Parts: sequence; structure tokens; C-alpha cells
Amino acid sequence: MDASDLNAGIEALAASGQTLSFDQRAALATSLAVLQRHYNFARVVFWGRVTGSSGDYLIAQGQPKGLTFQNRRTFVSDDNGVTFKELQAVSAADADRASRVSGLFSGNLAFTYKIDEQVPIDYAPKPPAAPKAEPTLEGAASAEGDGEGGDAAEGGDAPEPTPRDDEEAAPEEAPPAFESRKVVLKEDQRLAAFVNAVDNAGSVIPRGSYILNAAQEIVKNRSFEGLVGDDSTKLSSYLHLRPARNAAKSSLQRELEGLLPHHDFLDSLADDKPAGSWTIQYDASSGVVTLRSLLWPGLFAYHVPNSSKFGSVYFGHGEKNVDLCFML
Amino acid sequence: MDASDLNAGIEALAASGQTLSFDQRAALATSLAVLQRHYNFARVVFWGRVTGSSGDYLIAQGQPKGLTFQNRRTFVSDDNGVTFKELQAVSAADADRASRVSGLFSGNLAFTYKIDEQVPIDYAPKPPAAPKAEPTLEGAASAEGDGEGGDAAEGGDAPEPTPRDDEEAAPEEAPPAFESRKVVLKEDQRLAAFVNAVDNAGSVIPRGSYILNAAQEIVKNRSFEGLVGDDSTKLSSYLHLRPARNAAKSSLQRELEGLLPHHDFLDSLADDKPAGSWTIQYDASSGVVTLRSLLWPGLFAYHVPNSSKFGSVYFGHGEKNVDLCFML
Amino acid sequence: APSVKSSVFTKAEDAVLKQTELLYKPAPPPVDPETGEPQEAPEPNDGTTPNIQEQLYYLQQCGVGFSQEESFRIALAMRRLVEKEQVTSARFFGKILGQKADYVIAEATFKEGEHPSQKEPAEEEAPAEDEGEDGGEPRKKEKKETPAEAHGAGSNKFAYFVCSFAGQAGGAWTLLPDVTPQQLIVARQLKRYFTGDLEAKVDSYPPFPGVEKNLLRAQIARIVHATSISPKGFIFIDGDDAGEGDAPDIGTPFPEFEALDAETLESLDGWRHHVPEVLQQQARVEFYKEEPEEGAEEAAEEEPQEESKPAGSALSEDSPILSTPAWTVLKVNKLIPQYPVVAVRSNRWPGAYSFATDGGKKTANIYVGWGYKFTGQAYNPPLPPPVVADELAADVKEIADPTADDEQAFDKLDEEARLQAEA
Amino acid sequence: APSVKSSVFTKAEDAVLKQTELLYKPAPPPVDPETGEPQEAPEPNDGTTPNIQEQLYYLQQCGVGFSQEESFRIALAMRRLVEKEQVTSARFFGKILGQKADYVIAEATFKEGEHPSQKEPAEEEAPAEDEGEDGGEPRKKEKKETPAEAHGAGSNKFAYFVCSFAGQAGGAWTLLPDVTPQQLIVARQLKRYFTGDLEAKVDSYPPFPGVEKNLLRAQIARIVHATSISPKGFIFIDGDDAGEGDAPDIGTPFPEFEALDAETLESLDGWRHHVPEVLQQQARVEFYKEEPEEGAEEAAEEEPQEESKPAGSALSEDSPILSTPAWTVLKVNKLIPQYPVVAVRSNRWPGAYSFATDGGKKTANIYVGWGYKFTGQAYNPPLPPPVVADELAADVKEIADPTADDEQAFDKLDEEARLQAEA
Repeated sequence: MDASDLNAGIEALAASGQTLSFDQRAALATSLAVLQRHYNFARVVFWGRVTGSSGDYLIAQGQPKGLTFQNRRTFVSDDNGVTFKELQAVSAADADRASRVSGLFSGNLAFTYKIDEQVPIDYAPKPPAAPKAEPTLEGAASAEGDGEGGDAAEGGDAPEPTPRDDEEAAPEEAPPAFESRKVVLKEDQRLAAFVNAVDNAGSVIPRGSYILNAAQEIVKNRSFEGLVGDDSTKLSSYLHLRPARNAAKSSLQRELEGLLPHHDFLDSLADDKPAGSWTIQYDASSGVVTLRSLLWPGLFAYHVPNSSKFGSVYFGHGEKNVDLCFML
Repeated sequence: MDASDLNAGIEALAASGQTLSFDQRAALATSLAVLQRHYNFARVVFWGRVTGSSGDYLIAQGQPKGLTFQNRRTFVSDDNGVTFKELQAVSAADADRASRVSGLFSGNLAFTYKIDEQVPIDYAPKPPAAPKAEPTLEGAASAEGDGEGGDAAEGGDAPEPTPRDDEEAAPEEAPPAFESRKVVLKEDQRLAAFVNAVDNAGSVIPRGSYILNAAQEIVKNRSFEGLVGDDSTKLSSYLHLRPARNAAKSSLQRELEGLLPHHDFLDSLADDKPAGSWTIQYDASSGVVTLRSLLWPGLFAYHVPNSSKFGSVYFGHGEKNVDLCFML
Repeated sequence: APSVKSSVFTKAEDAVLKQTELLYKPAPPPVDPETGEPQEAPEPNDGTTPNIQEQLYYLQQCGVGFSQEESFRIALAMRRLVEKEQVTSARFFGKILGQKADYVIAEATFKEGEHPSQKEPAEEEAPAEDEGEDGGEPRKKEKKETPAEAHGAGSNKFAYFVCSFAGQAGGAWTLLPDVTPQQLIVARQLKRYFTGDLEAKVDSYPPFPGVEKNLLRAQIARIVHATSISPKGFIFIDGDDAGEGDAPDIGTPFPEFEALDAETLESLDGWRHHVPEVLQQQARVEFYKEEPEEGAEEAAEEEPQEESKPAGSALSEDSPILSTPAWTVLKVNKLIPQYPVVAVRSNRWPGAYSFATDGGKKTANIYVGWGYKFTGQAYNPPLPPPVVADELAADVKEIADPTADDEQAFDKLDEEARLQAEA
Repeated sequence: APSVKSSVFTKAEDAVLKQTELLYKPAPPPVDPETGEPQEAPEPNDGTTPNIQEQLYYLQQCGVGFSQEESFRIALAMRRLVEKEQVTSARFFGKILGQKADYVIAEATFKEGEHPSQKEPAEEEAPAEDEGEDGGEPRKKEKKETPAEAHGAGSNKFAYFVCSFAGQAGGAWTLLPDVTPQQLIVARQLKRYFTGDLEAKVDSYPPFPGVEKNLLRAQIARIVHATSISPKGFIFIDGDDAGEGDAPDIGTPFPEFEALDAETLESLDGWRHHVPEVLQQQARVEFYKEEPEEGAEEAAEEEPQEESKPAGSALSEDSPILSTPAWTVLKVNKLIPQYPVVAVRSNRWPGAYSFATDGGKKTANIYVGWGYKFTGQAYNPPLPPPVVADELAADVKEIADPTADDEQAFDKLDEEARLQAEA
């Protein structure tokens, strides 16, 4: 949610059980303003909070200029919102590794994870000793466990998996195609990958709040007045603010469903798989429609019907719910 | 402020020292919704709180349809927002009387005030006994003082002053033109008159948030995006949402001041007399511009620059500051 | 509130009206059936609650939801509960989120003999399997089931009430049925989102003996017995043989409790379970002694027979969930250390929080979450039990079903035979 | 925050940066001037504050402002104050609103001998009129003025610090000068809005001896001595001869204080002033005995010579302001009577609030307002004193000024004379 809507948004979502403490709100009020000024962002978004077992991360994103999905930058605070530092983008390989880590985040950005990885064994002849990336890996392996030793693994992305030749690699019966290896992933990489994954799951906006202008740019609809009546409690009225994936509907189908080219250029939540991965509730006493993701528990969105108020935020444990199909 | 903006508005104005207690907020969340539904209002506004010496009044207003200054109805709650009842419009004479009552409201809607009034003596010959309105006045006079006896004075507006003939009325030297009389005013009449007086002082809106449409109707500007930059901290950027009084500026003068016909059809706060009767402050950590009336202490307005958020509310002791000229 | 009327909003506004009525309007005095005149209203029940608004304020400082308005609304609804129901006290258990509506849940202690199960004439004493809870499927009597604990004891020590503001209920409270060991045993094998409808069927494997309200009650029991914690010494636990029956209600510390220093409160050893665990096999809190140990129940396997963590054990004794520690203790308001607030959260039951401030004198537990456990691994639904091999009768000869190849071969033979016959 | 840069916003953002620095960033360790290496940071001062966040939370329940974020920000700023200044304790006095900026005000007790006035070498002991506060106009010595009270006594018992988040200060604290009787006497005759600039001139009649910070300090003294109240028995006041010096600081009840019942707290008799009034004539708290009573000061007229309401008097003894009672007591949260909160507000000093809960064990005073008194009638600025009639010299003859009629008559005579001369 927009930094300027922080309090209203947090209050609107408190009914789901998550809120920001007062010290966090007070700190964010100044630190997000500082962030915006320092980077000259057009817009700063409070992205959410990720639970860690020794402390939580607060995440913010900045947008240098008009909305694109590429140019936003992500920042993390591990001191309750007083200071933020940037999270670097992660490689696809690291993102894949991150998706295989389970359990809570540690709460320490320098923590390193050991990940078992099946790497194809390269049987091509090669010098048998000293694979090039080994020293870094060794350092990481020795540093892990105390959780403070991430410094040793510093130097950015974990190296691409490199083959190791040890005892098990010696082919006995049929030569195995893969071997198991440990690679390391730093917590900040895991976190960046997680934020990215949730962003791909999509921050949620009410239909009509963003439109496609004549130049085919996605812009905020200044005259959005909110969803009205029953529309506001239908999943199909809410869209993912991410590059569309289901947009390949035929024009006939789009016409049948009454989709408008400048409103329905994004994926609707109603098309999310599996069906039932979002819940939608309307609370009459607060006048708020709340959406909750069951696939990414902790991903919440809200909208006040007949108003331009909406926003989404993540307040969760940093894990995708892989059991969703059993739980509905 | 709009009932739907209640919490955000109250939070934005809390820095001025007044807020709603949690029980009041919780009660208003339901009771304003009930009010809206019961009267089928298009819009319900939380108007404010008036301090009384034994308890406070919460005031709300309802708007049946498009904005006019006549058709709004005013409601009062003396039970912290749980239930509301309508305040009847008051006559000009009662409004004038109300303006002469000083001191806190009692907190009891049936309380009656005795007001000394100079009425012209009618020396025309008339039947000497039983002036027609006497019984009502007698009843009211006997009921006053206990504060509960307003029932006796019921029957709506206090009667227009009627002449009394008693001892002092007998002309001795030169016949006096006026005599002093006690008239009664009920607290609910005083309150209605006060709300009206503050409404005439004007709820405050940022320039551009309401426009005059082609049909010369005042309508909310759906594409209002907020005041920008230094404009947002200038009094001249804020207007009174009331029938314009200073609009008689010549078209030359309007042109010189850069006024636009569809934006500047209302009076600006900068033209209020005496100069200095409004303060304007910007708080960077909350991002809120706050306006405070010094003439009607307790009348507050806020606006979040670059957003469509604004509102005004009264949280005060129910008195105009007649000493303003000495206090600046 | 929206100006365009629609079914959803009309329904929602009905809920608001109902809520206003239930929370704010005192019940109209009853009318004398003979004279038609209003009688004097009966005295409201004298039940008590902790200072819920204050508790939720401290939890808000710990980052756990509930806006101030909602806190007030919940405190007011709790007040109405203890005025209406014959309970001595009630605390706010928390909120379990559902797909269509959320459950707001109160934990209450009925006055002696006032629980519905105690007011019904006791029918059959001895086996007491099925305490007459509705919605349960008829159970097979093949095996002797562990009897449920009577109301007021063990896993049924407290009664739980549910209310929903959002739905048609508008703030009315519904008493949940007591829990049975059979429900607990199946609940442990499930992982489901609640629908928000108390009467919804639970379509599951293994089949759950009850409807959603029974599953809800079972999950509440699991949460309560795993996450009821308080600062060391807050609730008196007398060494070994104390059940939770010896402990005063949470909310009132043991009179001799002395404020703990910040370091103790910030350590896992400074916090104690004040409710014993549910037994793994019997799925009761108190061991059912009637039967000798031979007839171990369904889920009884490798676990040691009848031990569970007693009340009084320290949080530091709880085992981690794979790499994740069982509990996290957080200092809140670190910047103002003079008035520390400590937050404890369960990582095994995400959504279970406790706080302590004022040296531990102010403390409370709360649960706000989806109502399921974190296991650290993907859910594997239990497989159906292996089919029992029946003994074959002597004259039965087993043959393999024909395969597609067999059939094709047969068809070919058939065709050949036909061709031959035609030829 | 706005994206278009402008002078106002740049300034405001500077304030935010400053605020971040002052509140959140611990001061960088001092550098050794010789080696250039960082030295160990000095221990912060060990001053204490009440639990300000909690106090403001209860006041919020009474409808007195401060959002939770602002409460936290104030509590943090107060924390920084007692860490930095050599004070034993500080409480949050409140906020006085100004035209351009508001004053956030703390009341602090300096450690023995640590107040600036106590650290300067004592220059002239005896008359001690002008304690060297800056900004005061030089005063005429015609009459002997009542000396100001020394720091730590009477109206100068406490020190007051002011901070503003909005302005350039960004949360830094400024110590206000002590108050003098002369300032108090003039302040009583003024009614002004504060500008928000501590160094602003006060253009007034009668002339005020000082600048805005002195007027602010004087108004604070008037507010403190009129509205410092606490539940009966909370602060021990020993009958007649106890000044406020005998009372513990507000925030710590007298150890023998027992919780009061709700009715007592909801009555004006259940609340006591714990600070004596300022003397009407001397404008000090403690009577200045050196001078015999002959030389009564400026504003001394009909009031009985040297009596004022002592500490310990009940609120019920305060006289109303015309038809408005001096105080209003309100029950807060009436709907949840088990945990009552009582709010008391002064109608004489609109903006002065107190609350009590937990039987009066938790209580605080706060002021949030414009800093002027409600009199119930329009302000009449004092007239200049009557001109002293000089004795007439014997040879002066007083005649009336000619009126317009006289002049017309004279003109007519003149004209007639002219016409006659012309004729």
C-alpha cells in the first residue's frame, strides 16, 4: 500500500490479525519519507512484514517514475522500520533455490542456508582437482550454523552450481546422471526471491483503479470512484497488478465476458488457480472488503466500496501454502 | 468529514488535541450506517463534538441527495454515538438569542436558558389582561432551573416576544421604548443554532475538490488529486463550502488574481476577517496539512497534499471567540 | 457505506443493525404474560472478564491485529456474554479466520452445574462415548473408544463460545459442543481451512466425526493445550501432581507472584505452559484408567504410552519444528526500555501470541490465525489402511484378469476361428 | 509525502530527517581528539519518565488527542530528554497550540545543583529580581518588586522543556527560563494566541516583561498551579503545613494509597489539587516574608492579603465560572463498567484533562489547548492607569475648550464684525 495510506490501510486490515506496532508505524512515517527523498522516488509502497524466528523484516518498495513492473526497487528493514537497505535482485537459479527452503526466515539477513541440489554430473574429462568455485563454497559451509558468519559468503549471488568430484561420483553400476550437492543461499537472497514471488502472485487492485492509456501504459485511474454494490464483493472485480498471463483470451471470449480493453488488461483473481485460493469478505461496520490469499497466507488486500481506497500488503511467515489443494 | 473517512480524519486531526474515544468510534461505525439507511441519505457526515458540562454531544449530518446547503439534516447524540435524534431548524430570532448565551452547554438537551431580552413596548391600547402567549411562557419559566423541565416548554420554537404589561410598563417620565424580558431557549435550540453558525463559518475544502458544473451545481470533483507543493500550505487554496459571500469580485479583479470560474465560486479562507483567523501547519511526519480556526476554536480541517483526502470537523466548547482581535 | 443497495450490502447492513441491538441496546424488559405490563428486568449475570481492551492494546503493540474500535467491540461483546450466560468468567480466546466469515471465540467457565451437558439428565454413565453432540456420524462400536472427558475436566475444562460480527449473527454468541477424543484424533490428521459456517460438513479422509463446529472445537483444544503459557510463577503449579485444576484462571496471578526481570521474561525459560498437553494416544488430558493398557487406540504407535508434557514445563523444553524453533520471544518497544513489553509467539501454531508487561503481572494469550499447525513439511494425507486379507476358500481358484494384450490375442483367435469357419 | 518539491516541504522534510536523527539514531560515539579514534560513549543519564504511551492511551479513551504514533513519538522524545539532560525525572506536561507551530512540553526535575541557574556563580543574592533570563525588558526599579522564587521552589519547582516536531527543531528540547512574579502578574491580564516562535516579541498592554518563551512559561505556571490534580490520597498531603514539597512526584502514588471506588473517583470530592495556587498578589507560591505587608504589589486590591488555595483542597471547593462549573467529571467506557476510566476536565482552563483508572492507581494530568483561560465573559483589555493629577500652579487658569457651537458662534461674531467693518 502507498506509504501515504499506511495507517488507513493497516487499520483496514487489522481485522485479519496482523498490524504494525506503534513504534513501527512511527518509525515508518519518517523512514519512508527519508527513503523517498533519498532516491527521489515518485512513490514509496509499504510492502509488508515477513516473520523471522529472531525478528521480523519490514519491506518497502520504491518506484522511480510511472508504473512498470521492472523498475521498482525493494528495501528491507531489520530494525522495526528505522532504517532500510536495498535488496539486490536475485538470479533465477537462486530464486529456484529459495523456493525450496522451508521453515521460518531466521531474522538475520546474513544467515546462510545449505541447500541440497541435484546437479548433472559432467563426465567430460577435466582436471580432477580444484574446481574453481570451491573456496567460496568452503567458506560459506564453514561459516554457516552460527548464523552470524554470512560475511564469509559475501560477494553476492551464490555461484552457479559447479560439479564436485568426490567418492560418490565414481560410477559403479550405471553412471548416475545427477549428484547431490550443497549450495548456499543467503537470507537476503531468499527474502528478495520471496518478495519477487509474492509480487508475481500479484498485488491486488480493484478493477478500474488502473487503466491502460492510449500509449499502452498502465496508469492510475484518477477518476476511479470505487467498486459499487455487489461488484465489490466479487473476485472477478479484482485484478493482479502484474504482467498479464491469462490475457490470451480470444476476443470473442472477452466480448462474451464483457471485458473492456482498457480495464481488463490484467488477470482477474477469479481466474487464479486453484479456484478458492482467495477469500473475500465484506464487513459492514467498517465498510471494508477484505481479500485474503490462501495460497500465500498473509497476502491481504482491501477496498472500501464507493471510494478510491484500496491497497494490499503481505504480513506473513514467508511461505507459500503448498497444501492448499487439501485444505479447501 | 464523511462517515467513511471518520477514522482517517480523526487520526489526522488528533495532533490538535481532540479525538474520539474508542467506544465513540465503535458506536459511530454502526449508528451512522443505521442513520444513512434509515433516512436513505446519499452521504452521512460526522460533523463533530460539542463539549457540555455534564456530557458531550456528537453531531452528524445527512444529505438526501446532491449537495445543496439547504437540504442537509442535523442529528445529535447524547449517548456517545449510540443513538441519534434530529435537531429541528431554529428561527432567526432563536438563533440570535442563542448567540447571546455564553458558558458551556449543559449536556442536557432539555435544559432551558433564561435570556434577558429588550423588547419594544407596545403602547397601543389593548385588552389589559391575559396576553395570548403568557401561559406557555409561565410554564417555561416555572420549569426552568431544574434543567429537566424542558418538556413544559415543548411545542417548538419559543414564541415571538409578546408584550407584557406590568408595573414597570407604566410610563412615568418619558415612556421607555424597550422593556427587559426573560425568554427561554432550550439547549437543543441553542445547539442547532450553534451548528448552523459554524456551518455558515464554513466547512473547509481544498480548492478544486468541488467544482461548479455546467448546470451551476456544486459537485465533488471526481478527479481531484489534491493540492500540490506550496499551494497546499496557503490559506488561499482552501475554500468555504457555503454560499459565497465575497464572490462579488469584479471580473477584472478575478482575472488579476487568477481565479477560475469553476473552481473559485466559493470564498477563500484568505479573505476571512479578521486576517489571521485561520492557522495552517504542515506536519512532515504525518504528511498532513492542518487548518485551525481561531475565531471558532475547535473548528479543524485537514488535507493530505497530493491526495484526495480532506475533511473538517468541529471539536470544541460551543463558543465563538469574541476576543480574537486582542489575541493575535 | 455504499449507497447502491445490493443483496450483499443489505445482508451486511442487517448484521450492523443486529449488532447495534445486541451490543448497545439493553434487552427490553420482559412483559408480564398476564397483565401485559413490563416486568422488572432480571439482574444480568455477574460474570467477569479480564480487561480485554487493555490486553488487545498491548497485543497491538506486539503487532497483533485488532484496531481500537474492534477491540472495543470485542470487549463489549464479551461483556454481553458474561451478562447473559451463566458463567463465572470468560476470556477472549481469539479469532480463527474462515473463508467466508471469521470466528470470534471466547473461553468461559460455566457456573457449577450450569453447562447444558450438566443440566440434561445424565442418561448412560458407563461408556459415555458419545456425549450427545449433534452432527457426529454414528460410530461403529467395534472397538471400545476412549470416553470423552466430562464438561469441566481436561480438554473440556472450559466452554467455548463463537460469535461473528460479519455474518447474520451480528455479534450473538453460540456455545460450541464439547470435544471427544475421536474428534481430536481425526483433527490431528487433517489440514483444512474453515469455511466460516458452523454447520458445514467436513468432507475428509479419515472421516471426521462431526461438522465444522466440532472440528473448530477440536482445533481450539489443540491450540489451547499447546499454547497456553504464562510467565514463570504467574500461575501456581505445584510440582509434579498438579493438573491445571490447581491453577487459578489466567488473568489473575498467584498472589505471591513477584514481578520478573526483563531478562527472565525475554528468555524461553521465563515462560511456562500452564495447561498440560493432550495425551498423544488417548487424546484426553487425564489418562483414562478403567481399561488396562492393552487396548491402545487408533493412532497409538511408537509414542511412549501415557506421558505428555505436564503443566509447568518451560517453553525451552519444547522441540523445534525441523529447523524452526518452537517459540520466538521478541522485545517490543526496544527504544523505550523502561517499560518493556515482551511478545512470545508460537511457531508451531502460527497465530498464537502472548505478551507480558509490568514484570509479567499483565499477560494474556491470544490466537488469531487460520487454525492449523505448522509442520515444516508438505501435508501428506493419511493413506487408507491396508485391505485385510480374507482367507481364501479351498475351492476358489484365483486367476489373473485378462490384459489388453490377452484380449487382443483372444480377439485375434476369435477372428481367426471366424475366418476359418467362413472359409 | 508530496512529490513536488517546494520550500515548505523541503523545510518540513528537513525536520523529518532531523527527527529521525534525534529520536532513532544514537549519538555517534565521541572521537578522541588526539588519536582520532572513537571513544566509549558516555553513559546516558538515568532519568525516568512515567509510562507515557500508556497514559496517552488512556487519555485517548477519554477523547483527548494523540494518535498512537504520536504517543510513541512523544514517549521516545521524552526518553531522549531524560537520557540527555541531568534530570531525575520528567513527565509529559502536554501541548500548547500555536499559530505557526505547537509546543510539546515536558516537566522535569533537575538533579540537585544541575539547573543552569544553580550552576552559574551566584552573583547578587539579596533582591534577586532578574534571574538573568534573557529577553526580559530592563525593569524600572521604582518599586521594590517581589523576588522570583529560586529554581526548585514554588512556581519554579520544576523545569519545563519545549520541543516541536513540526518546525526546524525536529524534536530537540529547549529549556524554558524560570518564571518571575512580574511575568505572572502581566500574563494574568493578557489573552493571546502563541505564535509558535519562542523568541517572538510580545506586543501587549500592559507591557510584558519578556518574550514569548517567558509568556509560555508563565502560562504553564498558571495552568500547573490551577489544574494539577490527583485522586484523593494519591499524593500524601499532611494537613495544613504541607507545601507541595512534601508530595512525591505525580506518577508514584503514596505507598499507602488504596484504590478508590468508582463513585469516589466520579465525584469532585474524590479529586484533590496537589499543588497550591499561586498567590494572587505576590504571584509567588511561597509568601515572601522579608518585607512587611505594607508594600503590596501592582495588582493587589480587594483580595485577602496572602491566602491561596493550598495543596490538598478538593475540586468541589473550586468556584464556578459564572454559570459553568469549574470541573466536569465524565465516566468513560460506561458500557463496560468493570474497568472504569474516569476523565476530569477543567472548564476554567479548557484543555486540562486528568484521568484515573485502576481505582485511581493510574492517573495523569495533561494539557492540550491554546493556553488561555475561560472567563465566561468577553475579554476587556486593562485600561491605562488614570493620569495622576498634578497640583495646579496658582497662576494657571483653566478654561473649557471651545465647542463647535462656540466656534460657530465665534465665527458668526467674527463675520458680523467683518460685515460691520465692511459696511
